[in-house]
Amino acid sequence: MSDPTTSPLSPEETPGPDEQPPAEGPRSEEDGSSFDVKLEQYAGPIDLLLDLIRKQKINIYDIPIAEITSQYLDYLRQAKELNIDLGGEFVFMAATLIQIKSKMLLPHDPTLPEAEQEDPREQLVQQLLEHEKFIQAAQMLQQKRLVEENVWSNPPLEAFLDEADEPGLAVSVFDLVNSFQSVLERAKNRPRFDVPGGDVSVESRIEYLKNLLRGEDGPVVLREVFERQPTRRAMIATLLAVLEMVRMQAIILRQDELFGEIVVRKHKMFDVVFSGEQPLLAVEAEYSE
Amino acid sequence: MSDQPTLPSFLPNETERRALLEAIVYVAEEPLTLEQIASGLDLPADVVKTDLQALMEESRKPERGVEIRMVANGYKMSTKAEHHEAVRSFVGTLQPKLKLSLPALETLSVIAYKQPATIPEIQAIRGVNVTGVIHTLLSRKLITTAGRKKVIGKPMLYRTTKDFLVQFGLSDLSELPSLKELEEISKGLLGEGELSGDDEAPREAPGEAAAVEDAAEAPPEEDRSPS
Amino acid sequence: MSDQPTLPSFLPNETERRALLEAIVYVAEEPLTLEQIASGLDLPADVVKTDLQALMEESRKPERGVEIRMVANGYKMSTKAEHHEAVRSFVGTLQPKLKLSLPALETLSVIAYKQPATIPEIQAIRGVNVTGVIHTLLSRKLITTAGRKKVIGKPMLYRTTKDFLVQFGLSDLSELPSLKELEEISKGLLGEGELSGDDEAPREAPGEAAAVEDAAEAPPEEDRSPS
Repeated sequence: MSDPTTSPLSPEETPGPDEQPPAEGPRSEEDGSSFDVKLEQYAGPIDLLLDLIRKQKINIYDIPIAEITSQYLDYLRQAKELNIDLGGEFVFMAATLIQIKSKMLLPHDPTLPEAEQEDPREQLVQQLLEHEKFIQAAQMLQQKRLVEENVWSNPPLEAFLDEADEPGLAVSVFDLVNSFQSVLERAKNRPRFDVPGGDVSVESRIEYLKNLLRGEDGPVVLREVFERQPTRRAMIATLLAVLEMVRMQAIILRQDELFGEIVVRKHKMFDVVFSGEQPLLAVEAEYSE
Repeated sequence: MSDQPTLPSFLPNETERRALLEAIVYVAEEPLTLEQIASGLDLPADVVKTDLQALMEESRKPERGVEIRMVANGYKMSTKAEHHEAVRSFVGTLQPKLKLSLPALETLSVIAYKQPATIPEIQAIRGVNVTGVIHTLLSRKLITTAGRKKVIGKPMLYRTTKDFLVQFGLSDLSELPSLKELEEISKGLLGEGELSGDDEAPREAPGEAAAVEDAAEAPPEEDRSPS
Repeated sequence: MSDQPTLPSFLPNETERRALLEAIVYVAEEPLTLEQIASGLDLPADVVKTDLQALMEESRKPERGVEIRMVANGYKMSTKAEHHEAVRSFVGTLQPKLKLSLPALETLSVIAYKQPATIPEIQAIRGVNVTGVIHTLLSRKLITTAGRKKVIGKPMLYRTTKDFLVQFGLSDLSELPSLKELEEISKGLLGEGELSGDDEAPREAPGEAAAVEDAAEAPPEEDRSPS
């Protein structure tokens, strides 16, 4: 518990309402707070604050708010110089810190006894502690998970199931709404593929094959897929798309006999590969001239 | 004493060796041959053979339900023949998880969100024939008929059932996430995901303090433009 | 003698019972609860429980490589973590288990302790946008929706799933340290030990999710989030 009036800051340094981060450079002369913030990535502003507190072994119940604020702003400035995109939450926290810092400069209410004086830092401290609890919880979960990653089960259940049991995906509400969304998306995109000589980028062909195979449990004859392409360009793009999807482990090619039909079917990773938009974006970037 | 081949340091004694062998035979999909095991563990074949022999004998005891046997010249774990019937009937008592093929799931999702809906309406969205799938869903009591639509041809309407709610753990249909909610959640995926980055949603640069208010409304990263 | 429940004829004694139990746990893909086993085999639950206890103890011995454990309130067979290196070289066909990022783990732990929880509540604690992580957790089936909170906007509630327990090897939520314990750890790490604010309300243990009605614990920044 420190007395807020002992703050080393003089009133002139009180930040104004639309204060930019203080103009002095990272190496602040005055309070010698040359603490070097390594430019680590933080998930959020609270993680950054906790890291500052931890590294300097600061007692969370007595945070030197002026010092921490300037270190915090330093971090923001360095991030900006390095073009690291921090979120709005970081800016919001900066404002909060500056506000606390200025509140610390206000004189005590003389009508209140010492014990009832409000510490402007109180709420921040509670927030930091609340967050820290879940960092601890997460680390504990991670340990549990590490153990679990190292054990294996191999249940031979299938041998005991009735033949009649249909295979399929175990589904949840999330699968339901997710699949509705993809149905709608496909409906929206459908006409695009009928335009002859239209969109023949590799990316669009991957999208086409993805949609073609998604509703298909069995194998599809590759030749027929090619035959459906309206132009040579589209065929070439489709071939590249097939190769790309093999590489992505989204599909498997199979040829049962020499010179036989090549069939394409979903890899077991199909849904995983297409669960995000990343692969397509990456492919698009690679192939676009 | 001294003419023993050097054993890997993680395998100091027989107890550990046997535990390890049991784990390996358990985990392997196919019968493992003596050579596979010995070379995989970098252990002398005769040592492994003796250990496996002991494990097999041990597992044959009547109080054990899982045994290690020689199958096709390899070692394999399995239940004992005398328990097969009991195991099979036990497995039959287990409530199977709701499993659906992808076409069935998609059709069900369309009905869940568009109900009551007719087959032509569902087909218009799915883009494929759905009559077969409708029958599956009807027979699994996930959907039911809901009268006829008052348009030409009077097509049947379909809606989801109470069983549907139970299976998906919903107390009523309003508990289904809306598409808008799903979109909000998937938007964040562009910045996250185990495929590339490790962080949360895309955000504005610091300094744009004015943007704090609508941080959550930030537009998603460039949509994939149709080229 | 005669007041015994009729045991199935194929199960005359303890030895055979234990063998059968081992076979069943071996075969099942999901952790089997005591109730599932007892009712599936038509045996008294206490008898089954004692038998399983004995099997678990037996399987923990160092000479065994496959053990029976309590996971997600059920009995499950798996290899032991100490054999992972050797086992891994024999399970090349098995898919490696997906990793979770630390932000995902933190969000997951907030949900585990505060469930059922809404996204704004989670964000208030995490201090960052969590929608992307929520998507990841939903698609990995570690969390699921749990109805809607009865406040303005009717936001979706989220809770952890059985898969969560399975994937983290937890027998149930109470196996997690209480929030109180976590708080002590945090205070020890960050403070010099002394508590300043004593207005700290005792928090619920994980799983005791009575808090749906009160948002009192959410810090006030909540109202900066739009919508």
